[in-house]
Amino acid sequence: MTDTGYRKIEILLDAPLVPRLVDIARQAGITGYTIFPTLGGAGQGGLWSEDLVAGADTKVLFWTVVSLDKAAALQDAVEPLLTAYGMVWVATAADVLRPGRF
Amino acid sequence: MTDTGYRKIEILLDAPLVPRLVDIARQAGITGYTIFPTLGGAGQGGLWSEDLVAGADTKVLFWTVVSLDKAAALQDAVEPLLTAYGMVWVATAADVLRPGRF
Amino acid sequence: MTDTGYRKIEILLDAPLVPRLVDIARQAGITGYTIFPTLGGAGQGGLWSEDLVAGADTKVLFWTVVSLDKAAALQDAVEPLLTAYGMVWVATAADVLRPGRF
Amino acid sequence: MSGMLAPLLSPVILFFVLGATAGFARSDLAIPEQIAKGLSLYLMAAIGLKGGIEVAEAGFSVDMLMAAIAGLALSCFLPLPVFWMLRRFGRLDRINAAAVSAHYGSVSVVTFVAGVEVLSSSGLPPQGYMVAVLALMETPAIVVGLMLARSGNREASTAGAGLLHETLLNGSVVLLSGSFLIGLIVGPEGFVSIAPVFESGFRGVLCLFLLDMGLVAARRLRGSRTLTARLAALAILMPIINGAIGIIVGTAVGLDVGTVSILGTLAASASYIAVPAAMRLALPEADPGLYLAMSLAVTFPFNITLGIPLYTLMATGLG
Amino acid sequence: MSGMLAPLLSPVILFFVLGATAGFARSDLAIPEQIAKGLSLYLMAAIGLKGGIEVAEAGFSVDMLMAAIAGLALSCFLPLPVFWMLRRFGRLDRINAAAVSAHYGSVSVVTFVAGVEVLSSSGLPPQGYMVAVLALMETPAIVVGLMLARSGNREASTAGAGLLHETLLNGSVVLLSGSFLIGLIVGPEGFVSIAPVFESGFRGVLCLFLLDMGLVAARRLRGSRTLTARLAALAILMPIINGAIGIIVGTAVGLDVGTVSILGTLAASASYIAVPAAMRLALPEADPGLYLAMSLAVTFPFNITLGIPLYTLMATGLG
Amino acid sequence: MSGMLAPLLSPVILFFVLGATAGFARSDLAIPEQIAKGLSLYLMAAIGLKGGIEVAEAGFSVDMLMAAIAGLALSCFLPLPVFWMLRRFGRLDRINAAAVSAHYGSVSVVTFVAGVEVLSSSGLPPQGYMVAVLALMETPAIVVGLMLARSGNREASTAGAGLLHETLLNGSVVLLSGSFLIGLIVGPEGFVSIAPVFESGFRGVLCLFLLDMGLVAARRLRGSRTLTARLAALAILMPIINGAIGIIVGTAVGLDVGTVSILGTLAASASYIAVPAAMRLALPEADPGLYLAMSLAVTFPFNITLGIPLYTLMATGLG
Ligand SMILES: Nc1ncnc2c1ncn2[C@@H]1O[C@H](COP(=O)(O)O)[C@@H](O)[C@H]1O
Ligand SMILES: Nc1ncnc2c1ncn2[C@@H]1O[C@H](COP(=O)(O)O)[C@@H](O)[C@H]1O
Ligand SMILES: Nc1ncnc2c1ncn2[C@@H]1O[C@H](COP(=O)(O)O)[C@@H](O)[C@H]1O
Ligand code: NA
Ligand code: NA
Ligand code: NA
Repeated sequence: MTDTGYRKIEILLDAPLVPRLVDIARQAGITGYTIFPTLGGAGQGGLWSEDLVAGADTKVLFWTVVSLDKAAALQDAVEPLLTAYGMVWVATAADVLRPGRF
Repeated sequence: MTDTGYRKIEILLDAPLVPRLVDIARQAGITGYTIFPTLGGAGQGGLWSEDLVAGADTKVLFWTVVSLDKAAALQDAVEPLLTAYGMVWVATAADVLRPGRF
Repeated sequence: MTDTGYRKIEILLDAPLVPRLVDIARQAGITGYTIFPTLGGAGQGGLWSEDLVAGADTKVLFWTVVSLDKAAALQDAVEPLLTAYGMVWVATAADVLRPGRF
Repeated sequence: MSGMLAPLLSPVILFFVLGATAGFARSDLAIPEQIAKGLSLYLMAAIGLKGGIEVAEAGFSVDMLMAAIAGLALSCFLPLPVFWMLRRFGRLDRINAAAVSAHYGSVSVVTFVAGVEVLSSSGLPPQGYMVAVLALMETPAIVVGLMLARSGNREASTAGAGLLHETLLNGSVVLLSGSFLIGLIVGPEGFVSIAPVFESGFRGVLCLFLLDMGLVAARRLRGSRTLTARLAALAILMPIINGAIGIIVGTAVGLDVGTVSILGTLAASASYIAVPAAMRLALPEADPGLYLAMSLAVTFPFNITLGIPLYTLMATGLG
Repeated sequence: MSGMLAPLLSPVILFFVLGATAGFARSDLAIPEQIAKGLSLYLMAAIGLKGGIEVAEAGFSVDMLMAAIAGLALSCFLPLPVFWMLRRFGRLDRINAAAVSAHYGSVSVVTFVAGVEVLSSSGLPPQGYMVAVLALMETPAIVVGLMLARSGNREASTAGAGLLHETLLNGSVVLLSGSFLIGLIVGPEGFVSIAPVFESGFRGVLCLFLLDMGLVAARRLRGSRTLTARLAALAILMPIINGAIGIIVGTAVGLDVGTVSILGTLAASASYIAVPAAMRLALPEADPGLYLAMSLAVTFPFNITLGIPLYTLMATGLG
Repeated sequence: MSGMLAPLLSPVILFFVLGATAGFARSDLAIPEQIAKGLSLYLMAAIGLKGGIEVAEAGFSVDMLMAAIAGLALSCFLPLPVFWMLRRFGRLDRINAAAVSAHYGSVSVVTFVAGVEVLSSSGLPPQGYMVAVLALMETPAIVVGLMLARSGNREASTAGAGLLHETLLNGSVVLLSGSFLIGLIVGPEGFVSIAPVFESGFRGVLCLFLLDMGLVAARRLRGSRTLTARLAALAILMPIINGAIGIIVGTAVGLDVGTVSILGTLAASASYIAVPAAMRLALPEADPGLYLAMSLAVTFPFNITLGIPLYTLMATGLG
């Protein structure tokens, strides 16, 4: 797999923070993304699982496929917030089709 | 990570189109796949989010782990349809266990 | 993408087996993970789709980002169980931020 | 006409207005997707049962046959003028015009339910067999729409047998007809023990469902990028024309005023569940954002508020 | 026997048939998973409450103790003949035979509910305490099944303490027994204010739930790859044998005909919720596709339609 | 006081206890998330409607205005002593203290509902307009909490206009006020046809919802890593103090005993839906595990069981 210059970036974050992240992504030139649900997990903050009552700490996955330069711009914008927002960031080299779109 | 010759292919598409994609994948020799739900997203077609009423433009993720040759066959079959079907295609190099299965 | 020494490991497995896998992961030094829901899929065991009644063969995705050594430890622990438990294992090279955490 | 508009202040419609208002104001109020799906299945089972029981009581009749034929004919032919208007005034290409016309030839279950509520509370209850007519009217327009898409264009994608199967065994058709049959079999006595759920609960559940429909319609309207002013105007004009045609046909075949009104309402209504899914499969090149915005975000709210009283008025005038 | 079969035309069973038909015809009708889960929780809370209130009214009795002992004994010993039949006629290996036998020793809540409905409408209402017996019968067979899996095979995987905890505090056991206790505490007066939900709504909700069960059973049957004709036949034969044993035991300890019938139904029924989850954990080598197909796709539909009338007939004959 | 504690044996509270017990025992009993969300939307629509209809019957009054002013004032000022206690005795940093104080200034809808149930069954039904007061009290404390976070700390993150919009158009505020308005418009006659769902069904649904609340509260308490003994004690002390303040204010402005009791209950209650979401957005540095554990896992169970009878007793003593 030659690096085609695209990245799939996955950011796990609390549901109420999604609009904030979408704004940040837009400023980094990213307009395409998809949100995935989760069922639960564990980390330093202990175990959690979906509960209705308080959606405040329900996690979702922000999933976006972008070119290298947008990936770098997003990383720069998101990095300072990672700890305060308790987000998990993962980037993977990805092959895309119709590359102009991303 | 040496390229072990496997790909994880993720295709985001509208839920009603899944049976069609499954057929295409079968013709490319792919019989194992998993479907994941999504919560919403944005792209050139604007923002969307799950709504019950019309599942017609609800997106799901078709997720399959395959050998390189099957990946190529799937890409050839899917590429001409990407635009008409509004799909997003992402392929990543992946390590698997029990490689004979894929 | 230079290999930064991290892996994103995704394991597809039956929901009732998750606590077992979490135990195994903990013994491999992994405490952070997230669980994602699925909608259905197909494999050698035929087609399946979520049904309420019996959650016994509902699949979920165990998703964890770890350093190379933890990835190896998890692989060693999980490999002998893969067939009996009917799990699918995928590992991808991944870039992370705040690497100390993983 | 003020009497006709009284239903606008019924809780059912007010919940729709509340949902639409919240949606426009970008409130984060949202009905969970599976709940909404569950409510809509409940509504279909309930109206199916109700229709079946009414027919079990009233027996079969020539009227019933006439209504079925009228409904089938409307579903087959209404797409044609709609297609023409969309091409000519709406400036849509062939594929999109065909996809939209299939929606307007088919019907909306919730519009039907709202219509029955309004008519019953105005003393004009339609016949129970209209549930069966509703089920009959869901699918023919899909086939006609596909034929329109293909006419003069051999390349338009086709789904063939798979689509036919999917359309005929569509969940809402199966549930409506199945519950109708169950109602027919068990009759009024068999219904007693399940009436607390399927009868007493009906209007309350409808309130919650329409709350969600208001939210969804408003979000669709706000989020649509391809809905032009012309198309929005057509999404109000077309139901009026289709409604009028339905009322004329219904009156011509000799149905009573309440039944004619609901036949008009069915003709005027546009599908936003079964047909979009079928079109996404059969005509993937067509824009789902467009046909959903027209049927769900414009025509549905229009019918539910002003349309139904209007069709009732027309039917009363003709009848 | 025609009177016995009359319940087959009740709306509850007809909705099951509708679901099964739609599932076989590959309709896309589907009840959202969480809704179905919600309905099943509701049904368990409702029958728990009902049983508790009936015991609060009737008081404790020797019969109750006898029924509990009979139920426990059945749950412990029924897996043994089942295991033997599966090994011998079903040609299953030890692990799979053990897993399946745990299912048949345990019980199905929905079969119980359907049985109570049928018996009550036939004038043979079982005692309220049978809800507690139902809860008692859910788990012992799991332990017996695991012992069968291990006998002669030291390597079979084991789950140990975790499994015991998981099994005893299984959601359905907790909800059934908890609601039963609440019913006991609040009694008939405390129940009045919640009766519209837990009593009047019961049969209607059961209809919707059985619609889903029909869909799921049909899909399981269609999708199964390991269900042989022999195993399918056993999945009908074993409930008949188990039912007969249950009825003999119940009659022997002196229970009334309605209560004996439901004890037979419990013995005949096979778990498809609690036990599959426990087996997946404790015996991951066993094939879930197989035990779910047998219990859910063959035995459950058989019991719900022909089985219950048959057990009632047997109990009446003996009683 | 034994009469006051009688409601502890109502089915509603017993289901909460069942849920909490199951949660502590690590049972896998769980209400699907979307079902729980659906139940909570139903409860809000139902109490909104009920309040609106009661006001439609009783008409507007000076009392209503006084209660509104009292509620607003409580929501604005209660965060101040709470903040001080959390800083001083709870040893929390500024940001976390501010976030928690916003929760205690705001209100819990389910605590309100449980309070109304208890008071009505004790012959002290509060006025219908208290639903509107409830909606008024949801949001001001959020703004006050943010001001506390910023005071002396320019760096605390801010959300600005977005947050204000999000807070005012928060789903529960919109649904409560919207249903209240619908109740006002349709009045008692318009309510008849939807009463089976929104009135008869109310207590039963509340049982199921509190079952889930018990499960969630127990899991939160078990899973919390940052809840110290001091903070847990404050999570019981603060509602008592806030409740007493609310009762004094309510009595001072001349409300009746039932209405004073519910005002005290509102003052004592802490938000666990709207405020956590707002705080996660506006003060992401604050620990959601902490504020949810305090409000949901300690204060809520305390209020629902011992708190409400206590506030009623205080109000009766003063009144
Ligand atoms: N290494 C990891 N891999 C996958 N998910 C993680 C990882 N670490 C944390 N998470 C997820 O992020 C959430 C918050 O993590 P933490 O901030 O460490 O409590 C956890 O509950 C998990 O869902
Ligand atoms: N770059 C991207 N990364 C992730 N998801 C995307 C991306 N672009 C589009 N999508 C998803 O695909 C859907 C349709 O995209 P579009 O056809 O551009 O409107 C969007 O609503 C997103 O859910
Ligand atoms: N190659 C694959 N890619 C993605 N998912 C797979 C693959 N193979 C199997 N699966 C998933 O794993 C489940 C069990 O597979 P199997 O054990 O082959 O029946 C299937 O139902 C799929 O959801
Ligand atoms: Na129409
Ligand atoms: Na049994
Ligand atoms: Na408060």
